[in-house]
Amino acid sequence: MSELRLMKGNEAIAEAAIRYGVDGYFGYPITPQSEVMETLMELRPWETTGMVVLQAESEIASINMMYGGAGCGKKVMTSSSSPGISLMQEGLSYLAGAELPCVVVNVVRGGPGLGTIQPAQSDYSQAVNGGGHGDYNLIVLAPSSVQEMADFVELAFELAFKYRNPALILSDGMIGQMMEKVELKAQKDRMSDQELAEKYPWATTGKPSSRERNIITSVELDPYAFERFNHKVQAKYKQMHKEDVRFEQFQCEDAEYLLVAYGSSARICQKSVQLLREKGIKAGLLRPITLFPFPGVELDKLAGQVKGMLAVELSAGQLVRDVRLAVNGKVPVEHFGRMGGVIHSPEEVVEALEKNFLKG
Amino acid sequence: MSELRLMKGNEAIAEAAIRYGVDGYFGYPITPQSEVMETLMELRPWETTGMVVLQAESEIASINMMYGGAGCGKKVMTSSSSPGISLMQEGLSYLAGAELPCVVVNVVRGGPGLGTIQPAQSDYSQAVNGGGHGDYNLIVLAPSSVQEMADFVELAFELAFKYRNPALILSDGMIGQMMEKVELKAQKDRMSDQELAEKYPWATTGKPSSRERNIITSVELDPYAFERFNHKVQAKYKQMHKEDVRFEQFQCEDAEYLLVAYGSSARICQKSVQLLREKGIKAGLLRPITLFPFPGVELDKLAGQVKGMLAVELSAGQLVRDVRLAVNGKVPVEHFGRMGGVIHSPEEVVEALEKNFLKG
Amino acid sequence: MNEEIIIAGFGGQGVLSMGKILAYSGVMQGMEVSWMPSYGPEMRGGTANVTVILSDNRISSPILRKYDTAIILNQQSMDKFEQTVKPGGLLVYDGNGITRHPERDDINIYRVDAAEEASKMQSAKTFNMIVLGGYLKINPVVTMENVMNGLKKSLPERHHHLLPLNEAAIKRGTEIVKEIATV
Amino acid sequence: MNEEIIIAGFGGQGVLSMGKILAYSGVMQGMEVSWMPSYGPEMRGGTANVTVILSDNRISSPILRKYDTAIILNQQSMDKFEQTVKPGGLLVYDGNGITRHPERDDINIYRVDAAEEASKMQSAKTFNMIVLGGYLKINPVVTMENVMNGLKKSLPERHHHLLPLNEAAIKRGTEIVKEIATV
Amino acid sequence: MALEVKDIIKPENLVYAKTKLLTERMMHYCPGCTHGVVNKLIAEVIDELNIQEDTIGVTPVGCSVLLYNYIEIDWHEAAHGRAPAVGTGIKRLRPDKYVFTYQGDGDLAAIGTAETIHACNRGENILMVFINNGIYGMTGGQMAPTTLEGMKASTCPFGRDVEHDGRPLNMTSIVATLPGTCYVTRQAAHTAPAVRKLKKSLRKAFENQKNKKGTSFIEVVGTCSSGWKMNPVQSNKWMEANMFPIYPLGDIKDV
Amino acid sequence: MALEVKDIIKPENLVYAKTKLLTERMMHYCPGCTHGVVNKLIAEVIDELNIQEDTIGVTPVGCSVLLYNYIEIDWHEAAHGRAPAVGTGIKRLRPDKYVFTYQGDGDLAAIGTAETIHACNRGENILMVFINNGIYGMTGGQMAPTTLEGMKASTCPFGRDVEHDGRPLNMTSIVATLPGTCYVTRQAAHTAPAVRKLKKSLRKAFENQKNKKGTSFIEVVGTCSSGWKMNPVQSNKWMEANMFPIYPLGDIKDV
Amino acid sequence: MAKVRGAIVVDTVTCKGCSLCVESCPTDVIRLAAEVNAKGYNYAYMENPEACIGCANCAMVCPDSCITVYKVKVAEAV
Amino acid sequence: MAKVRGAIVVDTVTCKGCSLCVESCPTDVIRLAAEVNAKGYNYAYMENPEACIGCANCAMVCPDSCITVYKVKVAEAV
Ligand SMILES: Cc1ncc(C[n+]2csc(CCOP(=O)(O)OP(=O)(O)O)c2C)c(N)n1
Ligand SMILES: Cc1ncc(C[n+]2csc(CCOP(=O)(O)OP(=O)(O)O)c2C)c(N)n1
Ligand code: SF4
Ligand code: SF4
Ligand code: SF4
Ligand code: SF4
Ligand code: SF4
Ligand code: SF4
Ligand SMILES: [Mg+2]
Ligand SMILES: [Mg+2]
Repeated sequence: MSELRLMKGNEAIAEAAIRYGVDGYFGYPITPQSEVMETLMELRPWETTGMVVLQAESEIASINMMYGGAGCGKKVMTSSSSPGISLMQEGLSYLAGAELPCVVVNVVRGGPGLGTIQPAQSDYSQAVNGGGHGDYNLIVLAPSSVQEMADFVELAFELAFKYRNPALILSDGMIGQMMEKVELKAQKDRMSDQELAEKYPWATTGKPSSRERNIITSVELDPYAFERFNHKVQAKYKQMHKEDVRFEQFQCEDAEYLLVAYGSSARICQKSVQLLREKGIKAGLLRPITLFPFPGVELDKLAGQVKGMLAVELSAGQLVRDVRLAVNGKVPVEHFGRMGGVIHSPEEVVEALEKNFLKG
Repeated sequence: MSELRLMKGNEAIAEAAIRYGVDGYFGYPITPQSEVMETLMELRPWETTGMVVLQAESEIASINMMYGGAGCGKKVMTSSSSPGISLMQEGLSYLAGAELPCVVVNVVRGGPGLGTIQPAQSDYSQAVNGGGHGDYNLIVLAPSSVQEMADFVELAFELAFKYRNPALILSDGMIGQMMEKVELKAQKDRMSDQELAEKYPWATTGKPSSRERNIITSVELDPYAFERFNHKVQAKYKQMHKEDVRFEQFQCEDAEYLLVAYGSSARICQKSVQLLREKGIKAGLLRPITLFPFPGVELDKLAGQVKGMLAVELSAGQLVRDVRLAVNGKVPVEHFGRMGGVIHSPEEVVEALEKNFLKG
Repeated sequence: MNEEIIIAGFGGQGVLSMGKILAYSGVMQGMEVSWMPSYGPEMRGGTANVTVILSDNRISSPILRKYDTAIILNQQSMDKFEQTVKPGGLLVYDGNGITRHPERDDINIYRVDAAEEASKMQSAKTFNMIVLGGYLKINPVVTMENVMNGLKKSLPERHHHLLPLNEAAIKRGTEIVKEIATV
Repeated sequence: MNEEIIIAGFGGQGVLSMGKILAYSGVMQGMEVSWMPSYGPEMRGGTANVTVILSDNRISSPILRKYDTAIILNQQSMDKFEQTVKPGGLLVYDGNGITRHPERDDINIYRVDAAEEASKMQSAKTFNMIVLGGYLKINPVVTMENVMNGLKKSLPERHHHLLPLNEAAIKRGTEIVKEIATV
Repeated sequence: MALEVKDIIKPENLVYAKTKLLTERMMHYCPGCTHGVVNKLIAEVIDELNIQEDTIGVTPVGCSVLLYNYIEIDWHEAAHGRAPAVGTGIKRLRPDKYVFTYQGDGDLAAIGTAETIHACNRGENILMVFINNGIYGMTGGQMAPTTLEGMKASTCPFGRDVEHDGRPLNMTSIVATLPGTCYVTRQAAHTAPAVRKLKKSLRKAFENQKNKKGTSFIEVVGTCSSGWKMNPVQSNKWMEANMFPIYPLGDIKDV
Repeated sequence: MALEVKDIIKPENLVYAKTKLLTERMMHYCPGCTHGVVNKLIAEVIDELNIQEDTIGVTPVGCSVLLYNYIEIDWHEAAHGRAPAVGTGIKRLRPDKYVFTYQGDGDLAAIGTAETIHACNRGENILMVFINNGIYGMTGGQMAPTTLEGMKASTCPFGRDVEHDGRPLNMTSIVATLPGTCYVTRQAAHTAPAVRKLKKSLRKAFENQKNKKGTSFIEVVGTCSSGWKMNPVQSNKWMEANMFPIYPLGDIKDV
Repeated sequence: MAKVRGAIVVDTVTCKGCSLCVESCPTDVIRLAAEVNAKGYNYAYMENPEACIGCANCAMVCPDSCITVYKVKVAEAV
Repeated sequence: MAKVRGAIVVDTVTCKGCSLCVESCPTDVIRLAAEVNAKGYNYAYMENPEACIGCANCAMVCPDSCITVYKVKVAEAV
């Protein structure tokens, strides 16, 4: 039975995780996401669904506990914020290298360094293009509301297991800390160990005589074999781009100018589109929901229609690179962003668009 | 007095560091770069130049020891390989956030995960676009010979101190492990503490009554102040792009097709250019030496001249993104790369170019 | 309907929960709502604030720089937020500890001396509900019925016996709020 | 001049240092050189190999798939590298422990039984120098003078008293190398 | 005739004033926080030893992250848990300086465990100050490695369950076993006598550093009234009753 | 008349053979490496306890990284130093399985210090096997935290200088002080009696796990002939003479 | 016989009203004010100034270094 | 009184010639061969087969599990 509640994005993630039947959560406190673990500890799911919740000694321990749980075929997740996610980069590369599904939440704050605890979107490149070493990508989902914080837990796990690849929910301090109403789904059962063994034949369950031993590993010392592995992984990414790109369009049908923004920035841009339309400027918004796989094809289509695109993000310019790569010079792509925890207003976006495309 | 020697790239780095007057090295063993620290320990520079060499308990400890040393205005460096560099991402973000100059060497091996210890170039995106959290960049230099391994130690420090920004030397297992002849420069003196205090007024030296206290930090809780900081950092990056882009051109004058490659891959491509020219195909090679700042302007110029570009790298396609962004659709940019520790032959590059641009 | 409110005061004055009750009341009334607190260690300093938006439409940014209404509960917050009220907007404040009263002449200013009243009622915890009552009197964005529903939803079950006390405090607030200036 | 050589055998046979001496000899002769070892824990398995390139021109890749010359010192390396010699190229091997001798008929094959000779000379350490002598006899890419200079450069000072012994070993290699097949 | 207060308050009668090494900046800590007391004592000791120009401090990530705003010396703000590594980097390159780190229990005993142990094991010639308030103050009161059995925190709202989370970790007794440490002590800062003792320990630690004796390690058992959800006075009482039995005060090692 | 060898070599006379839990894969270790012996013993114990289907192992980064190629059970290969965290993740989610980690001294006592201490402190109900050969074998013989004073390694080619690098770190005695460990022992594997004892310890550790007693921690003092630059026989002698005094064999804790 | 008299000055702007000084005073000199300062804290003040012996206990435990202490020796008033 | 006779079989393909078995044998049964196997190792073999008592010490210490041990009780040849 679903339920309507007012809650923080961070709380919604925790509630949704329990209801979806997540098996384990490992985490370490950091602002602005500590409510995820706090909510779980308050709700004590180990007494109801059997979900394990453990406070690890660090983010590095968290991500490696994830590696243990995920290798067993369990649905495991962690959450952190920017500096903590940086510490997980080796672990994420290992998870990708061992083809393990799992979900990591980054409630982004402003960097670099210890920086600020206010919202930012400056971890886009890390999330999307390569924080850790080696040729791999995470599946990256960008929620823009508390409802999506809840909903994307399920979506992230579904994609992670479909592709045997870690998924990252790229949120930020605004979405994590704000309360909105959210409809929580009904409780699902966790998967039994038996069902798991059938559905995920790669998982370590203890080796029965009926199968070869399962080995969760990312080592391959033979370069040719390792290159084959890499090709296989790249093929997965191709498939993702075919089958699992998600985005939302807002007033794009007749748009002459396109805002491209995700997450919290996209919420604000929606208002900017309204304001622009009130001024008689035909603006639209494309909001990538999957940042990887990126909706490049869609943007390329829109490039044939619009006169210019403005990538709006709470950073110095990271998303804008993917937008430019997608349209490959077909239309001018400009960037607008605030940094350091400052949130742009809808009006600033309007101004930026006008300045870039309509004046001089 | 300079000296001609036959040595490994890793050894050359160590020798050059001592001769340039580096103050401290902190590191943790990992193949294929352990010779850097081993050479230093063998040479015992603490008895000659006074350089400190310490084996840390981990890469995380290394990068944070760097943070300590660099904050004192000292010339400190570390080296590692891919998984170890992933562990340094938080620390690198802090170093960038505290505007500390230092030099990190990544002798790249194939990933993701533990992967292989054979050479690869699959950490390009991590190095150039954002391994750690927040809007920052490293200065990235890509040596393609043992000589450059030695020479870029100095160059990296000069740039790092010019901009008060960490610099990364992006090498790989091939350059690190191979021996070539190398001309080592004469020994320089290390900077005295007094000279240091004058030249680097930001460094912690113990607070004399003559100045305000120096604080090495990356925290700024006020978003507007932190945004100003971020703008300042972005301005440095702009300046780098104006003043410190470095690249090498090889037979580009009349080139109709351009190979773009760095480091070990660029060596191989040089041979490919010869082979292509022997076949009557006017090929050239642009080798970025600074990967950040990237020689995008130069590529854009060449885009007006050539019919196509092929980015050649030991990865699934990372450098190619920067090439595409630079030419912004003016010419087709294709990618060729081997992965997992496999090194492409010059002939394979020739084939790839022909296949992409000359057949069908 | 679109009402953008900042509530600001000392930590411990119940700023955040007041905002939450208001937001929940909005939910009960079928509105879109957002509640966005100041967060992190700057709260150590002893101040807290929360932005609440109640709207008939999807809400874009929950973080704002200008507000329709500011509910201000100490001097620091007065200094910080008085200028952020939109012209023609509303400022409600508690006079306790205020050394510099609001000076704007382009907004509506009301005062509700809830601290005084709470100590009279011998129930410091009802302070924020008195303020809420005062605000709702001036700007009844939600019905009292929905406020009570919202209150119920945002209080844990074990505190439901306090509902009558809170209701009384809200009522009291509607009674003691006084106009200082209107435009 | 461009000579691309693979030297392969057991770890402990001095494969890497033989390559280094050859490369240093090239440096002494003013050539461009590269030396690229197999590295990492696969060496645990007990095999080692090194690619040496001597050239008049700048060297592109130090890692190759085909070689002008293969110097092969055990059966495993024979299995792995025999087919990598370019047609018309050279294969030099030590017969000790070889169970399957080279079979190619499009390359030049020489044998230098250095292990046997070293044990005769009662100096196992000179094994690799004997092999080197054998190779240089067939393909004198560097002069003996430069080899000795290279040897000096690559040995630490404290081992310089071994130079005469090594020189003798190289000489011995030039004497005992025998042709098996030529094209 | 009774002396008037204004007659007592004269410069010549001054017996205690805020040390000049403390800046004018008002500390951001909650009322009654132990950090404030220890920050002040460090400033006093540096002042008294007259080593201001020769001291470099390292702050952690934790409530004391901004400690650098309060004492008039040079500072490094280290990443969470890494202060011992940062301190090592500083000291190795500036062995002529006094170097100290200042860390909370989350910082030093959770994420920074490896750095703590290895700096102490190498015997880095520095002072490490360890504020054990049994909780993650800065992030809002989560369980720390040192949180007591049954003690409530936001990530153990029903009290620390040792079956689930293990028992409180005693880092100080671990580092005392390491040959690199020369002086390991556990102190408090809640009463005047405790403050006097702690100050003595701090002075001794700086002197050890002068004498190149190795790592000095001072744990201060403290309170976090915000995290503990008690007022400062209650917190001190609770600390005496509950923390001291598990973390008994006194010198553990002094060589 | 003397019995012929071929008359003895008959199935009915078999007293010792490679356990069927070991795969056909030839081990990649250098001749005489302790890893080989311990790998085998673990296989034997799992076989004898008949828990193959219920055991999940965790290999480290170190020479034993490929241990998963040798024993016929399910495996996770962990990142360098993180095996205790990986083991925690497995055990918490599969408390019905036997979980053990296997780590070298670089892995467990350097980069993995925090994970080791916290898994033991939480009392994770797992077995941790710790191969202390005093060196980083896999990467070519660098100094480890456990390298002895004066002992040579590629990053201390003139011998470990305790002034510079600190004294050898005794992780086993540290974890023995933690309340989460139930069984802590130090063993060797160089002689038949040592092997027998070690096997007993391993068996006991798995039984502890069955009885949910907490963390069992078994250090095996071993050799690395490649890193030490001695042959295997010399290595064993050197180990007895030099390692055993610093890392004395025997049970340290058994509750 | 000489008696000791002390006095303290509390910086009421920075005082956070934590009461630790109140607790630490051996002679019960200090109280918290009913009024709050600009930060909203009930600051400390000398309620029984005559009792102060200038021992500085209060100042020593004050986390915010708000207390300055003065002390004089006076002839005992017989 | 029964005497014990043993015998071992060494897998000479996988033997790495480490000599640990040689050292561990109480009755000095084992030696390393002069020849090497395909991996280049001087493998172990029974040099004094009569002396073997089947104690399995050699097998126990063998890192590469190359040794299989057999044992019989035989009547003492008086
Ligand atoms: C890598 C990283 N992880 C987590 C955090 C969040 N964080 C900040 S302070 C802190 C712990 C503070 O507790 P403690 O060290 O005990 O200091 P206290 O605030 O109690 O003085 C944490 C987890 C961070 N800033 N960086
Ligand atoms: C993050 C990271 N750092 C460093 C390494 C390199 N590395 C591989 S194994 C190893 C240490 C091996 O030593 P030990 O743990 O003692 O195991 P041994 O080989 O001696 O059995 C190191 C440093 C790595 N793979 N990953
Ligand atoms: S949260 Fe706790 S530790 Fe932090 S300042 Fe407040 S009382 Fe002190
Ligand atoms: S290097 Fe050392 S630890 Fe590694 S396999 Fe060889 S002997 Fe064993
Ligand atoms: S101890 Fe200091 S801050 Fe606390 S009440 Fe007394 S004077 Fe005020
Ligand atoms: S100086 Fe001593 S007696 Fe006077 S107020 Fe302070 S604590 Fe009390
Ligand atoms: S112990 Fe095993 S590997 Fe070593 S020599 Fe004996 S049989 Fe061979
Ligand atoms: S079984 Fe015993 S006696 Fe026989 S060879 Fe082995 S160790 Fe020697
Ligand atoms: Mg704490
Ligand atoms: Mg080891």
